[in-house]
Formats: sequence, C-alpha cells, structure tokens
Amino acid sequence: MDTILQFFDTNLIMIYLLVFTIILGFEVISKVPTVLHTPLMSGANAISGVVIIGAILLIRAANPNDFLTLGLGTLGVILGMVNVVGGYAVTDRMLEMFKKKKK
Amino acid sequence: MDTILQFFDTNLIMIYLLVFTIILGFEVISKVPTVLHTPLMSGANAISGVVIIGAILLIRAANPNDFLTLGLGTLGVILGMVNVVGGYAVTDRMLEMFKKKKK
Amino acid sequence: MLGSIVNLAYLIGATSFVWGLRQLSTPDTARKGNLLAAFGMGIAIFATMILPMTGVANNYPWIIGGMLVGGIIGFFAAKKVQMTAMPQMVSIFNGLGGACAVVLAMTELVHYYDRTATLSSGQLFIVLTTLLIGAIAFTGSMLAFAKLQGLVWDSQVTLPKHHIVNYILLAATIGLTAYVYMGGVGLGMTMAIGLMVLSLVYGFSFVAPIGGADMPVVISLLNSFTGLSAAAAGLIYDNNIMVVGGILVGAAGVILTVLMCEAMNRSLFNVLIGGFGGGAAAAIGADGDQVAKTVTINDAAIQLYYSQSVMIVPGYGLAVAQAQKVVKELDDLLSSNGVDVKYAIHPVAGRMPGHMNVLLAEADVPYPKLLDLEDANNAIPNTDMVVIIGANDVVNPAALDEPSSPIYGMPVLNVWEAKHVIVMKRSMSPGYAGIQNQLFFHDKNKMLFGDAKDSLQKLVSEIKTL
Amino acid sequence: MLGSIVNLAYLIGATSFVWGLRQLSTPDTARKGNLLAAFGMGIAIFATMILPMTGVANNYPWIIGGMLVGGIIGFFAAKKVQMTAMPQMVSIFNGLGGACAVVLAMTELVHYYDRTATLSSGQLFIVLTTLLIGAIAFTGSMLAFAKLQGLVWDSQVTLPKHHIVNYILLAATIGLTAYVYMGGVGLGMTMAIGLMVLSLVYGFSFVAPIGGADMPVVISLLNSFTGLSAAAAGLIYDNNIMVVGGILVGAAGVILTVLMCEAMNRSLFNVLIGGFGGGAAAAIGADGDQVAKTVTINDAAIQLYYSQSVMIVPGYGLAVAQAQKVVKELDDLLSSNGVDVKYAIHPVAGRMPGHMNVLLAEADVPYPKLLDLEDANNAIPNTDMVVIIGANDVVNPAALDEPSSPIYGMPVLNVWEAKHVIVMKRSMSPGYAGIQNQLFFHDKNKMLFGDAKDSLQKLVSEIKTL
Amino acid sequence: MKIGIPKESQDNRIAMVPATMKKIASEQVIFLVENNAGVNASLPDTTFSEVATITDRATIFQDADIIVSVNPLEDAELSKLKKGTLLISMFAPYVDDSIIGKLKDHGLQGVSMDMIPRTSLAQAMDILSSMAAVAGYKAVLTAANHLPRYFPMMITAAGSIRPAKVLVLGAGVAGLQAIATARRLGSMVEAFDVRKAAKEEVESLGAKFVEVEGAADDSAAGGYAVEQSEEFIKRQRAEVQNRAAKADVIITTAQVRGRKAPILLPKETVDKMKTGSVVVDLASSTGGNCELSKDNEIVIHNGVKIIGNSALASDMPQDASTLFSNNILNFLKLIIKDGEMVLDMENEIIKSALITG
Amino acid sequence: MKIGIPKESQDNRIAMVPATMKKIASEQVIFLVENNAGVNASLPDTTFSEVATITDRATIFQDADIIVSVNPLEDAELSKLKKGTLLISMFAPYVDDSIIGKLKDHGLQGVSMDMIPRTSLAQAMDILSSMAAVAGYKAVLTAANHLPRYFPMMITAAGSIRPAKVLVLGAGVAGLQAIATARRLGSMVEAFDVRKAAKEEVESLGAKFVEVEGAADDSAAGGYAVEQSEEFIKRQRAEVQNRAAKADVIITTAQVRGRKAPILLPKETVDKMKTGSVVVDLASSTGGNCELSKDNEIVIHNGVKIIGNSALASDMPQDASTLFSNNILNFLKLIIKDGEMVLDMENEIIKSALITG
Ligand SMILES: NC(=O)c1ccc[n+]([C@@H]2O[C@H](COP(=O)([O-])OP(=O)(O)OC[C@H]3O[C@@H](n4cnc5c(N)ncnc54)[C@H](OP(=O)(O)O)[C@@H]3O)[C@@H](O)[C@H]2O)c1
Ligand SMILES: NC(=O)c1ccc[n+]([C@@H]2O[C@H](COP(=O)([O-])OP(=O)(O)OC[C@H]3O[C@@H](n4cnc5c(N)ncnc54)[C@H](OP(=O)(O)O)[C@@H]3O)[C@@H](O)[C@H]2O)c1
Ligand SMILES: NC(=O)c1ccc[n+]([C@@H]2O[C@H](COP(=O)([O-])OP(=O)(O)OC[C@H]3O[C@@H](n4cnc5c(N)ncnc54)[C@H](O)[C@@H]3O)[C@@H](O)[C@H]2O)c1
Ligand SMILES: NC(=O)c1ccc[n+]([C@@H]2O[C@H](COP(=O)([O-])OP(=O)(O)OC[C@H]3O[C@@H](n4cnc5c(N)ncnc54)[C@H](O)[C@@H]3O)[C@@H](O)[C@H]2O)c1
Repeated sequence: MDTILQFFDTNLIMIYLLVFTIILGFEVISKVPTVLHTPLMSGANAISGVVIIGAILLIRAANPNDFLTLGLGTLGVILGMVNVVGGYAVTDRMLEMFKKKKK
Repeated sequence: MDTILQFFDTNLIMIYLLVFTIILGFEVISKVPTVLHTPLMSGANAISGVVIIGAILLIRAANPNDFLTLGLGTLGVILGMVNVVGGYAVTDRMLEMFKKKKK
Repeated sequence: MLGSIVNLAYLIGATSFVWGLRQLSTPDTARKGNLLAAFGMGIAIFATMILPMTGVANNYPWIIGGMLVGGIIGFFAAKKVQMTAMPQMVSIFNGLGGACAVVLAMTELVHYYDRTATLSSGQLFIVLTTLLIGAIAFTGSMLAFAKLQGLVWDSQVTLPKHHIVNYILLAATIGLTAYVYMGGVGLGMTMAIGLMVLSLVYGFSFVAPIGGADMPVVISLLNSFTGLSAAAAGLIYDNNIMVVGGILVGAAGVILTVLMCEAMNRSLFNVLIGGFGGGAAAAIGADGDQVAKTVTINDAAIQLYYSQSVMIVPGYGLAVAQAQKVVKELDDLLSSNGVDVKYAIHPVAGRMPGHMNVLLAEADVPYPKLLDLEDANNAIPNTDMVVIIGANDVVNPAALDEPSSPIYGMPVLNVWEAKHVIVMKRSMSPGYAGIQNQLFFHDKNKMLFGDAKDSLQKLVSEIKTL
Repeated sequence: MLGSIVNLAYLIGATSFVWGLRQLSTPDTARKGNLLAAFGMGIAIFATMILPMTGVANNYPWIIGGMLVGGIIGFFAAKKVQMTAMPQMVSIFNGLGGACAVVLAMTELVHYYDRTATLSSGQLFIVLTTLLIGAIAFTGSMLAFAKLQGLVWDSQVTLPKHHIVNYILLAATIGLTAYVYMGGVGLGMTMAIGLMVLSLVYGFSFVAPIGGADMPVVISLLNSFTGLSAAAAGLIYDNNIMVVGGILVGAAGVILTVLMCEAMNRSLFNVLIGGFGGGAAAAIGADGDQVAKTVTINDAAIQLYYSQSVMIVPGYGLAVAQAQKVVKELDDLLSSNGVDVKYAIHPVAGRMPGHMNVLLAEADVPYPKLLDLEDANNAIPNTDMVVIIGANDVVNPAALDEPSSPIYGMPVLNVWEAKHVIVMKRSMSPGYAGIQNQLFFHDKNKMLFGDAKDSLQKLVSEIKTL
Repeated sequence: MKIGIPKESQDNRIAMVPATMKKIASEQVIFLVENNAGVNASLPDTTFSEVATITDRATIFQDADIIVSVNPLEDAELSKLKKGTLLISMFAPYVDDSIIGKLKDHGLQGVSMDMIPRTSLAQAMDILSSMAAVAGYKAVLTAANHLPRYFPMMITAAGSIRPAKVLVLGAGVAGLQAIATARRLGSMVEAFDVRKAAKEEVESLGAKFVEVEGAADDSAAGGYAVEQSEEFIKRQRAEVQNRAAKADVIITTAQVRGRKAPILLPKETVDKMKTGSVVVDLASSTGGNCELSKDNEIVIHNGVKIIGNSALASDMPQDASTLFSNNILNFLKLIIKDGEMVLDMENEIIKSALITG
Repeated sequence: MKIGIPKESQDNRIAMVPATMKKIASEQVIFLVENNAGVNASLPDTTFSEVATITDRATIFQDADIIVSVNPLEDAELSKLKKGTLLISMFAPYVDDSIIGKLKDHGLQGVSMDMIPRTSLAQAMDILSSMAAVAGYKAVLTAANHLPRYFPMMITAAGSIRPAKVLVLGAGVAGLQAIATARRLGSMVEAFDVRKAAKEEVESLGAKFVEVEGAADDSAAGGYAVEQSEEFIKRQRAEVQNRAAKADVIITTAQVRGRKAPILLPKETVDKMKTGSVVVDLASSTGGNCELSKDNEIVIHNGVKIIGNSALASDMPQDASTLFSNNILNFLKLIIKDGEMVLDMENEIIKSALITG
C-alpha cells in the first residue's frame, strides 16, 4: 500500500499525464462519423506501432555479440516497422476514397 | 538558453501535461453548439476561480500577525469565492432553461 | 498519507474540470457538467484546506470567513440577477477572479520587496505575468460589464485613434514589466504598484473601443486571461490543480472566443481592432438615427424552440425565395417539439390573390393551420413569437397610425401585439407599396437579414442541434 | 543539448499523434491527420536513433536492416491489398505490433532469468503485463485476419461451451502470470515460455467464438490491446512517447470499439460473449438457406455519396410511406455533391397509372429526371448505385428467368445490371403479385429494412455528416 | 395480314394511332384506316399516311383480317365482314353475353380487351386501367368546371374561400386518379372503398380514408369479430352519407363486374347536399352509383348537378387513343408471330380474352 | 336607403350575395333583390330571404337609391331609374367613355368599380383583381377540359405521356393565377410579360420566365444599353413565338388599359401549333392577344382551338359573386355612413371611381 502511495506521489505528474491522455483519447474519437471507423482504427493501429521504439532501444543497448538479443530486437524492429509503415500506408489508401469530392 | 533547455528537460512531463491540457481544452470545446456559448463561457469562468486556492495557501502560510498578508489573502479568498460560487450558480441558472423539453 | 489523499483529490478535481467542461458543451449534459465542475472545485478547495503544510499558522478563521463572505455574495448575486443580465454577471465574476490573481501577485511582490521572501528569477517572472494578465482581466471585465449594463456609451470611453493609443499602452506595459523584472529586488514596491496601475489601465483601454454587441466575445477572451493568470499563480504555489485548471480554461476560452466570432461571421482580429465592432453590426439596420436590432440565427432558434406558440407570417419574400418547403420543415420541427405553429395569411400578401395559399398548399401545410386576417389578429396577442418571412406592407403599422401613409386604413396584421417579432428579409428596402416600415424599429422586433430560404434552412439546422 | 532536442522531438511526436488522431476523426481532415501521425512517428523513430545513450554499441546496421525489411514488407503489403481486404490487413499489422511487444518482453525475461540484467518488482510486473497483452493481441489479430479472409469457418474454431473454456483459460493465464511474478528470478525461462504460450492460446481462444461479422469490432479492441502493450513496453524503457502514444491508442481503441458496437446496435458484451455475433445480424434476411445481406445506414450513405450516378426506383412503398419529399431531399443533397441522380419509373409501379408521377411531381422532382422503363434499362448498366424504395414486383428478375412465375414475361427494371443495389422495405414480405423476389438474395444487392421515409431520413442525416 | 381501324361512331377516340402502328407495321402487317377516323382525336388522316392505307369503311370490312375498334361494331355490320375475321374491341360480355353468340353466328372471332385478366403481367394490355385513369382525371376536371366554386383555398382581399371538399367513392384505378387530381387542384379529398387494401392506397396518395372512429374495435378477438365488423361497416356507411352531404364534389367510380353498380348515393343524401354541388358518376353506364344519375345526361336535382358519364375517356381523345392503342399493340404482339396470327390457347391472357374461343 | 340588385342578363353572377349583405343591412340600409337574380350562381331566392326583399325589376328601378350590378344596365333601362340614383357597376369608361354622358343625361351617378386605383389600400375593392384571379383559374380548367391530352406526366403500362406545356402570356393577376393552377395540374409552365417585376413574380410561383440566353448582356454599361435592350426584346419576342409554337396550351391575359390588347400570337404562330392544342384568350373582349380569336367564340384553326372569353369569372358564378360582393361591400362601407350616402370627393378611391363626379 505504502509503495503504491509513494509511487503515486512521486509520479504524480506522470499520472496526470496518463489520465489526461486517456481522456484525450476518448475525446478525440468520441464524435467520429461511422464512415471513418475503419480508417480510424487503422490509423490508431499504425500509432500503436510506436512499440518499435522499444526494439530500437533494445538493439542500441545490446552487446554486439549478444546475437540472441540482436536477433530478437531486429525481429521486433521488423514486426514494428511492418505495423508502422503498413498501417500508415493502408490508412492512406482507405482515405484516398474520401478525397474525391468535398465542395 | 541553457537554463531554458534545462528547465525543459527537468519539467518535461509537466510540459507534456500542459500541452495535452491545452489540446484537451481546445478539443472539449471545439464542437459546442452556439446555444451553449454563454453558459459554457460562464462555466469556464467558474473554473478559472480555481485561483482561490492560491489565496487559501497564502493565508495558511502567513504569519498570524502579518495582517497585510492576511488581509490581502482574505480579499483574494473573497474575490475568488464570489467568482467560484457565483459562477457555478449563474451557469446553473442559465442551464435550467434547457431542461424544459427534450423528447 | 494525507498528502497522497490531497494529491488524489487534486487529480479527481482536475479530471472533474475536464469532464465537466466536456459535458458543458452538449446541451443534454450541460447542467450535469456544471455540477461536476463545481464538485471538482469543492474537492480541490477542501483538499487545499487539509493539505499538509509544515510549520504554518493555517489561520483558518480568516479563510473560512473570507469564503463565507465571498460565497454568500456570489450566491445571492447569481440568484438575483435577471436572466437578460447574465452576461454582465459573468463578466463581473470573471473580473473578480482576475482581481484575486492581482492580489496574490501583489502580496508576493510585497514580500519580495520587503525581503521577507525571495523569488528566483523564474518565480519573479511568473509573479509579474500573473499580475499583468490578472489586471487586464480585471479592469477589462469591469468595463465589459459596464457596457453591457448600459452604464457607459461606447463613444464616451474611446479616444481618437484609440487603437494606436492601445498599442502604445501595451508597449509601455510590457516595457515596464521587463524593467521591473530586470530591476530586481532593489527597485522597490512603487514600481510594482506602477506596473499594476498601468496594467489595470491597459485592461480598461483594451476593451474601451470594442462595441457593446461584441462584449460576449471580449468576456470570453478575458475569461481565458483569468484562466491563464490562475495557471501562472498555480506555478507560484507549485499547485497542480491551479495550473491544470487555469490552462484548461485558458485554452478553452481561446477556442470559445474564436467560435463565438465565427458564429458572428467575424474574425477575432476584426472584433479586437475595436471601434468597428458595435458599429458594423448595427449599421445594417440603421435609418437616420433609428436602429433596427438584429438577431443571430442561434438566438432566433432558441427563442422559437422555447416558445409555446409561433405565428408565421408569409409574404411575397417567401414566394421569391421559394422557401415554402423549408417553412414546412420548420413548422414540423417546432410542432414535434410541442410548439403551436399557425400561419397568418394576409389577404394581399404576395402578388396575386391566394399567392400564399398556393405556396403553402404546395408544401402541404394543412388548411386548418392557416388563419385569415381576422383570426390571426385575434390570436396574435397570445402568441409568443411572430416570424415574418419576407412580408412587409402587410405588417406595416403605418396603416393604422400614420394618416399620411398611402396604405393608411388598410387592415394589417398587428404583429407587434405578440410578445416577440422576428422579420426575415434581405435588407431594409421597402415592399410593393414602396414605404418604410416602422415595425422594423419596434422594441419587440428583431431583424434576421438574408434570403428567406437561407435563413430558414439555417434556423432548421440550428434548432435540430438544440 | 542533444537530449533536449530528442525530448522536444518526442513532445512534437506525441502531439502529432494526438492531433493526427483528432484530424483522423473528421472526413475532411482525415488524410492530413494520418500524414501528421506518420510524421510524428518518423520524428520519434529518428529521435530514438540519435538519443544520447552512454556506453552502448548502437548496432545501427541491425536496426536499419530491420527497418528496411519491415518497411518494405509493410509498404508493399499495404499497396497490394484489395480495397475489400483492408480490415484483414489492418488486423495483420496489428498482430505484428503485438508480436513486437511480445518479443521485447521475452528479451527482457531472457536477460532477467539468465541474470545478465535485473528487474525491480515493478519492472517485472510491467514486463509480464507487456507479454500478456501483446500475446493476446497477436494471436487474436491473426485469427481475426483468418476469419475475415475466409480461411476458417467460425464453427471450426469453437469448442462446445466455448465461453466457459475461455473463462478458465483466462483464469489460468492470470494465475500463471501471478505465479511467475511471485516466483522471482529462480523460476527460470521455461515458466516464462509457458506463460507466453498460454497467453497466445488465450488470445486465439478469445477471438474464436466471435462471429465473422463482428471481426471489425474485435480488431479495434485488439488494437487497443496493442496500444496498451506498447505503453507498458514504454514503461520498461522509460520512454515517454511510447507511453503516451500507447495509452492514447489504448483509450481511443476502447472508445472506437464501443462506438462500433453502437453503430451495430449491439453492446460490447454482446459481441464478446461470442457465438451470437455472426448469427444475429444475418438472421433477419434469411429464407430457407438463402440469406439476404443487409446494409447499415452508414455504409449506404457512403456508397451513395461516393457514387457517380444513382438511380432511384420508387414503388408503392414510397407512396405508402409518403416519402416523396425526403427522396427529393436526398436527391438534392446528392446532386449538390456532384452525383448524377435519376429516377426509373416502372409503368406499373404503385397502384394506379402514373402513381409515381403524382408523388414525384408533388415533391417537385423535375420531369427530365424521370426515366421510363426503356430509358432506365438502358441507363442502369452504367449506374453505380440503384436505390429501390418500396418497390418489389417491378424489379423482380423472375419476370425474365422464371417461366413458372405469374409475372413471367412482364418487362421489369433490370436493376441487377447496375454495380450495386440497395432495397429499402420493411420486411421480406412480397409485393402486390404476392411472389418472392430473388433480387433480395442477389450478390449485388443489400437490404435496408425499415419504413422508407424513416430510412431515407436517416440516410439524409448521415450523408450530411460526410 | 391486314388490320382495319374503322371510325368510331359515338366516340372521339380511335383504336390505334400512327405512333403505335409504326411499331408493328411491316410488309406482312398492313394497316387500313377509315377516312377521318382519327380526326376527333386530333389525328387527321395525314398523320397516318406513312404507316397505313386510308380507305373507306366498306373496304376495311372486306379486306381486314383483324378489326380493332374502341367500341364494338353495330350488330348490323357484322354480316359485312369476312368469315374468320378477328374483332378486337371492348365487348363487355359480362354485361351482356349475347354478343358471343352473334359473333359465332357470323363465323367471327372476338377478343374482348376488357376480359384480359387484371394481373401485373397483363397490365400492359389492360384497357380498363388505362381508360379508367383517364376517366378519373377527367372526372375531376369536369367537376371543377361545373362547380360554381373554387377548388383551392384562397385568402384574398375580397374574402376568404374555404377549399372545396371532394369525396371519392370507389378507390379503384379511376378513383385513385381522381383523388390525385383533386388533391393537385388544392381541394380537401376524402375517399371510401370496400376493398381492404383501399385504405392504404388512398393514404398513399395523401388523401383521407373515410373511417368511423373506433375502428380499433375489431382488434377484439374471438367470435364477435364478424358481428362487430358488420356493425362497424354500417356505421361507416352512415359516415359516408354524412360526408357526402357536406361535400362540394362527389366522384363515384364503384363498380362490381357483371352486376349493377351499387347505389352509394341515395336520393336522401343528394337532398342534403349544397346547391351548386356536383356529382360525377362514372358508373352510370351500369346503373350509376347515385340513385338519381342517368347515363350520358346531366341531371339537376335541387341545384345539385349529377353528371352521369361512363365514357369520359372519350373527352380526352388524343391521349386516350394513344394509351388504348398501346394496349392493343401489346396484345397484337402476343398474337402476331412473324406476320401470322397465332391464337395460343395455352396463354392465360389470350384464353381469357378470346370470348369466342 | 335602398340598394337594388337586379338580375344580370348575360351573366351568371350576381352583384351581391346574402352573406355580404348581412354585414351592412340594417334598418337604414335595405336590400332589394330581383326574383331569381342569384339562381345561376346557385343562390336561390330563399337564401336571400333573411336579408333582402325579393321583388321585381321594375320595383327595384323605382325604389333603389343605389343599384349594384356586375355588368352595366342596358342603356334603355337608364331612363327607368329615379334621378340621382347611384349606379355601381363595371362601366369600363376607359374603353368607351360615352357612358359618362349617358348617365349624366339621365341625372344618374355612376361608380365604375374598374376605376378604383390599384393600390395596396384599395385592394379590398379591386374587382379587376378578384375577377381576374377567377378568370386565370378558370382559364386553365377550360384549357385542360378542351385539350385532348393529359396535363401531367404519366408513365404507365400503356405508354408514357409527356407533361403538357403551358405558356402564359401576360403575368398580371389572371396570368399568375393561371400559372399557379397549371403548375398544380402538373404541366410545365412558362410565362412572359413585359413588366420588369414580372420575372420575379413568375418565378415566385415556381414557373419559368421566358428569357433569351444572354440576358446578362445588358449589364454592359454606357450608351449601348438602350439599343442592346431593344435588340434583346426583339430576340425575346422571337423566343416567345418559338415557345408558343411548341406549347400545348397558351393562355393570354395581356391587356393595356384603354387600348386594344396587344397581338402576342399572330396567325403564323398558331399555324405552327400542334393539332389539338388550345389557346384561351382572356383579352378577347378588347380585341384579343391572339390574332385569330373572337370574343365569346371558339374558333378552330388548323385543329387548334382558340377560346376567346373575357368573362370566365361568370363560369364560376358562386365564388365569383361572393368575391365581387365583398369588393362592393368594402366600397359601400366607404360611402355609407350611418345609413346615409356620403360621396367624399377628398377620398382618392371615391374620386377615381365616381365617373360622373
Ligand atoms: N396579393 C395580391 O393580389 C397583390 C397583387 C399585387 C400587389 N400586391 C401588393 O403586394 C404587397 C404584398 O405584401 P407583402 O408583405 O407580401 O410583400 P411586400 O410588402 O412586397 O414585401 C415583401 C418583402 O419581401 C422581402 N423579400 C423579397 N425577396 C426575399 C427573399 N428572397 N428573402 C427574404 N425576403 C425577401 C423584401 O424585402 P428585401 O428586399 O429587403 O428582402 C420585401 O420587403 C402589398 O402591398 C399588396 O398590396 C398584392
Ligand atoms: N400501377 C398500377 O396501375 C397498378 C394498379 C394495381 C396494381 N398494380 C401492381 O402493383 C405492383 C406495383 O409494383 P411495386 O413494385 O410498385 O409495388 P409492390 O410490388 O406492391 O411492392 C411494394 C413494396 O413496398 C414495400 N413497402 C410498403 N410500405 C412500405 C413502407 N412504408 N416503407 C418501405 N417499404 C414499404 C412492401 O414491402 P414491405 O411490406 O416489406 O415493406 C412491398 O414489397 C405491381 O405488381 C403492379 O402490377 C399496379
Ligand atoms: N394487376 C394489376 O396490375 C392491376 C391493374 C389495374 C387494376 N388492378 C386491380 O383491379 C381492381 C379493380 O380496379 P378497377 O378500378 O378496375 O375497379 P372497378 O372499376 O371495378 O371498381 C372501382 C372500385 O369500386 C370499388 N367498389 C365496389 N363496390 C363498392 C361499394 N359498394 N362501395 C365502395 N366501393 C366499391 C371497388 O372496390 C373498386 O376499388 C383493383 O383492386 C385494382 O388494384 C390491378
Ligand atoms: N396594388 C395592388 O395591390 C394590386 C392588385 C392587383 C394588381 N396590381 C397590379 O396591377 C398590375 C396589372 O394587373 P392586371 O392583372 O390587372 O393587369 P392587366 O389585366 O391589365 O394585364 C395583364 C398583364 O399583361 C401584361 N402585358 C401587357 N402588354 C403586354 C405585352 N405586350 N406582352 C406581354 N405582356 C403584356 C401586363 O404587364 C400585365 O401584367 C400589375 O402590376 C399588378 O401587380 C396591384
């Protein structure tokens, strides 16, 4: 209990940030027209590819001889990169449909 | 320049928080129907009465004999309290109008 | 432990502010949102009272006394105020918030200059910022209040070339702030007071040239200022909820200001550059020294929506705009919300006998809703709102009270006997008979300029959002 | 200095994510929003590359190699995929994101158990959470992909009493996680691998019973999981943008999932309890073993809005619903957006000769927009969308290809020759001639059930939001 | 094969118009049109010159294999025709079936267009429908022309005029068209019919169906249903009389095939009507829906004009002829294959229409 | 004071109806109505019994102080009236002002309702307006009844009928009403008038104004304006002839007060019209807008029916009489104060209307 309290007090601003980010996440999405559900899902998915940064950090910190870590890290980078690049590209393609008109 | 950078780095999370709060402030308001402009302004105004907390802190920390500070602080509390209580009450009255119908 | 609880309380308070504001921006939940924000404020104030502080005197009696006094004043002021005077009230409240920030900043400066406390250069900067912004918010709001309350005429508070005066004042204020900042603790209290006075003067002068009709926008902007000053004060006391709450209001206020300008079809710049504000809006309806009041789509929508009974008076303009189907839509919309909608058909409305009948039949308005002159004139005194759509001669009071008028003696619809009247037309130009219409300047009347179909369509969309 | 720049870059990146998502939720700005988010990601990745780290080997070639491989795969996969297979693709991408989190967590655990690194208890908790959530997102997404792609039948991946099996699996997974957490470093890698496998199995089993039609909802939920796992991973590396980005996506994903459920008129619980998903939606239009596909108002609105040409086929149902004015509104709305709208009037539509003419004239549809049978049938093959409003017999293909049908030989509108067809009616019941209509089960056709006026009104509102 | 179109003696219409003939005329199918046959339908002989031979009645009778006419030929003329000739017309055998014997006596074949089944499939040949639609439209115009009052509402400087009340009895094809037309002209329209579907059909044109309050009664279940419903129908009848008494215009179209038209407007009701009101009775040829109406006459009773006219389509001859002609064309297409007449008795439509079959 | 209402000899209307009389009848103001005066307007004598004395024509002529009639009395009858009697009628002195002399010769006073100024104020007495509105409405009904074709579009199993094209020339009161009525019936309506405001007025009824493309030309400034505008008008005239040739129905209402009606439809245009088309010429009494029209006759030219009728209001006598009567009432209110007749020559309306003043 005490550790939790302490954690809470020391990371207070971080927690504010998390709470506000969650609210922002809700807020930003809450009025989306149904048309955009799929592209939005896709776009959000691309953002979740941010996990790739973890893989990059992992590799950078790895011992150059620790091939296990390097291998796993690189696998992570590949997976993350597919998610990121593919995600943004596929979203863009979906959204291309929408540009046609609009007075 | 260096102090600014340092300030930036040490208060990084706080700055995230500020930026996100600003975005939240924008976001939350951005789709308000014109009808609600005045009540919303009033409600936001009541929130800005949060400055009263400063006055409370000021008084609490003041020397009990420092009547200047106590006096000013109490003035601050009064001003802030008028803003807070009056603000919420007046907003509520405005919004009462809206409850009449709504299928 | 207690500290954690306070922190948690602050977090909850801050979240309540955010969520409350969010709910405030939807009609359905607005009231709940306000309560939520108030709840957040209550929690935050309470937490501040119990916040663990070591070696302080607390001086609770002072605090509680102040809160009682302020609370009672605020409460009764809010309850007593007339519905129509709400914006003024908000303005006063906002000004007081700004004043509070000024008081806080000045107290810090007092201690700073009498060296009972020290301020780092960052803190000094923050304190001065609080002072500056708070002061502008204070006097600006007070003047805005006075204008809305009709205590001052626009012209009385404007100097020649006022916006240039304003630029100079602003420069002077900022310059003095910088000077005080650089000057350090040696400078002494006088300078600080000078800065305060200058800021207060600037706040006043900033609002002075802006027209009365634009006051709501200004209040919203000043509200944003108060928020920012609260946030700055929060930095002085290193208090999260003040910072977050203040910033939130600051940001929301800016956006709201912009939205309000948009709703008026003006740019913020256009409003702030001042002088044109009040003039431009009123000029449209000016005729000699008479001024016809205009109404925004938004206000018209609310008025209609919350009326018990509405009388629509169609005229030739309805036919020209071919707005008959939109009128029917408006009718349906209002009727389905329990408003009693009728049509007053003047016998000579339009350009041929039965012109209005043809149009309204086309839009499928049921016959029983159409009242002829006599029935309509009987019904009008009990009508909340009369909406005149492109009619003119047939609602001209000159027919009754101006023996020199060419239409003197013609029976007209006595629309001014209703509680409120809205006239939709494109301009102030006269109708078929070519004579000016005093109705437009009548106390109860507001103009809604624009093509009738257009205006009606906007009204319909607006009412749908209610 | 460089550290500050990286921090700033991260801040910009995180803000881009937020603002990008925000823009993504409005059609007008969606594309810009996606680009903005991509820009944020680019900046974040670049910043991570140059982030000052002391005493590390960097191993850039590995990173860049991996990025190239992944980037190329992702890019081409995205470019090649069929428009209709988009949701599958998103599902795969999402699964890979989850897999990446799993890889990261496993790497940490490897180091932890071979004692080349230590983890505080908090860190261990975070790593296990990352593993758990990432694994569920991974296999869940892969199964969702397989289902959408038609690689598996729903029934093949469901066990009897599957949701009870799921509860047990979930309990086991959480139990094992707790055990590993408590067990400490002595427990060894095997247990960790066991946990991973169990999590992967649970992810699979979780999605298994959910019907194919509900897959988009599931993908959105799993997307939220991936976001959370990224955020958790961010905590491992104490990296702000991962945390912020992950949490943002996590929250957005949850809301989006709820919205998607709402749009389908279902609760999230209802979807997740599984099994009913696919069945319920399709049941409405079932006839023996034939199933008529339905379309949501939303999809119908998009299809109409983005068509080049729309042919409206009115029938007796239009008259019964008295929907002629709403049809006109739809027409106006589409026409003003550049859609070419025509009406195909079948000679016997309605219940009297000229029935449709009377109605459409009442709504003021210009005569040149009305095509008779022959002209309409000539135009239909070049029409993007046919919208059938309460017509039935007059669009029944039995007239052409079913000699036993009582209407065999009657000329009908060959609507199935258009690219897409939507039929609006209240049920599957037959029309005047009392015979079933195979059109409803046609490949190109979707049903929009409900009173025609109602459906049209909803369509109009929906299109206005586009 | 030759198809003859004689001039109608009592009717402004013509059975086939040039635009339609063009669609089937060929070297095998030749049209013979009597002099001035179309002139009353604003189709002078010149308009036929491209698709038909203009000739005299006798030649047509001698040469034609098929003779198409709106109304049946006089009995006396039947003997002038070649044996085996196919007569296409509206014989109304359900009214008087002696015609069948007469045709057979002269060795003629007869197709009665009014015997074509009223199915969706056959609607393209349904002459009853197309003519009824014209009649319904014309009935309202006739009424409006005879009514000494406005149809639409008018609020004018010279006083306010309430809209005319129009009551349509019988909401079949003619009735529905009358409803639509009367609504167009701005009157208040009510209608009544005994068919179950009629209520929905009437309302689908935006008019009111005459119903007695408390119609929900018959949602009560069980054995009472029938009895209650009879009581209800009775009250409804009474209500119809009520409305009729208040109407400015009544248009009656109720017919029951092969039977005398039902009396929907007894004399007492007419007695209660306002002077100047108008009744148009489209059922007058089968006795009339109004007790007082006489076929092809205008009766004035108590200031109420009762116009009995079952052939109003003849008053709008050009479009009526066009529609009639199209119906005929669609039928001809059914029986003429490659220029030869084939009467396929397997075909439901031909079987029903060929009264001599 | 006694107000006499004689029976019209050539018209179905009656100058005053009971409902209106009731509003002014009193002990001082007594109405004398000729036997059967209202019968053609569906107002039998019984309907007058409460408000008027039914009597014979001679009595009325002897007793009445004011005589109101739709059409002027025969010249021969003027001598039978008391001296000083006020005659209220439509004398049309702008057509033939000899009537003024005749009235004066017999010592009579005359109010010509058609001389009342066309201002907003006087509209309640503007008989030209109320009658023109009836005429416009009736003109369309008449045309629709004579046209051998449908007005509205009909896509039916028996073929598709294109909507009738109606062209209205002269968009004054009658023209506008005709436009509205024709649009109601579902036809395609175009209209033309020389007045500047007409375009907006026509469009305010949803119809098309006949305009030549390139009307924007006259936005060009300077001295060319006039010349260009003449060229434009010429092209517009040509365009009107063009449209006329394609129209199914043409309704002409163009009049220029006190002058012969302008010829808007020369014979050449009629020559180009389709057989069966109909022209209704409301200006026929002043010579007609169509070169071929004859007042109160139906001329058939080349299969085109040209109906010349300037008194169509008489064909809808009941409502027309009501409106007329209201107009008269409003005028009577102006000149009768406390049962006495006061002809206040200061009053603009009375001054204009009193042709013998
Ligand atoms: N009923 C008849 O038989 C008949 C016949 C001839 C003349 N009149 C005369 O016409 C007049 C009728 O009175 P009224 O009140 O109906 O008409 P009115 O007095 O002519 O006034 C019509 C008003 O509509 C406005 N308007 C025009 N187009 C518009 C549009 N698109 N959107 C919004 N407003 C529009 C005009 O003002 P803006 O330009 O500022 O928009 C104008 O002031 C009377 O004077 C009557 O005597 C009647
Ligand atoms: N034109 C004529 O002169 C004439 C005369 C008599 C008969 N008919 C016959 O009538 C038929 C006309 O064909 P059609 O396609 O127009 O009509 P239909 O075949 O009768 O089909 C009409 C469809 O409209 C739907 N509907 C009814 N009310 C509705 C509402 N409020 N909202 C949405 N849908 C509604 C009904 O389905 P749900 O119940 O599922 O909603 C029905 O299937 C032909 O068979 C024709 O032969 C024509
Ligand atoms: N299949 C098709 O496409 C098609 C085409 C045309 C007509 N029809 C159907 O044929 C039927 C008859 O049409 P019609 O116009 O030739 O009918 P009709 O001329 O024989 O009769 C006219 C109407 O009078 C009604 N009627 C009879 N007795 C009545 C009474 N006592 N009181 C009130 N109303 C009474 C009938 O119900 C009918 O609606 C209708 O059901 C119509 O829908 C079908
Ligand atoms: N003040 C009022 O309230 C009131 C009431 C009724 C009418 N008016 C006005 O009186 C005027 C005349 O109305 P009216 O119906 O009695 O007119 P009218 O019967 O005298 O003429 C009918 C129309 O024919 C038009 N016309 C004349 N020559 C023409 C030509 N060569 N080509 C085409 N059109 C031609 C006229 O412009 C007029 O619009 C109109 O301006 C009308 O608005 C005013």
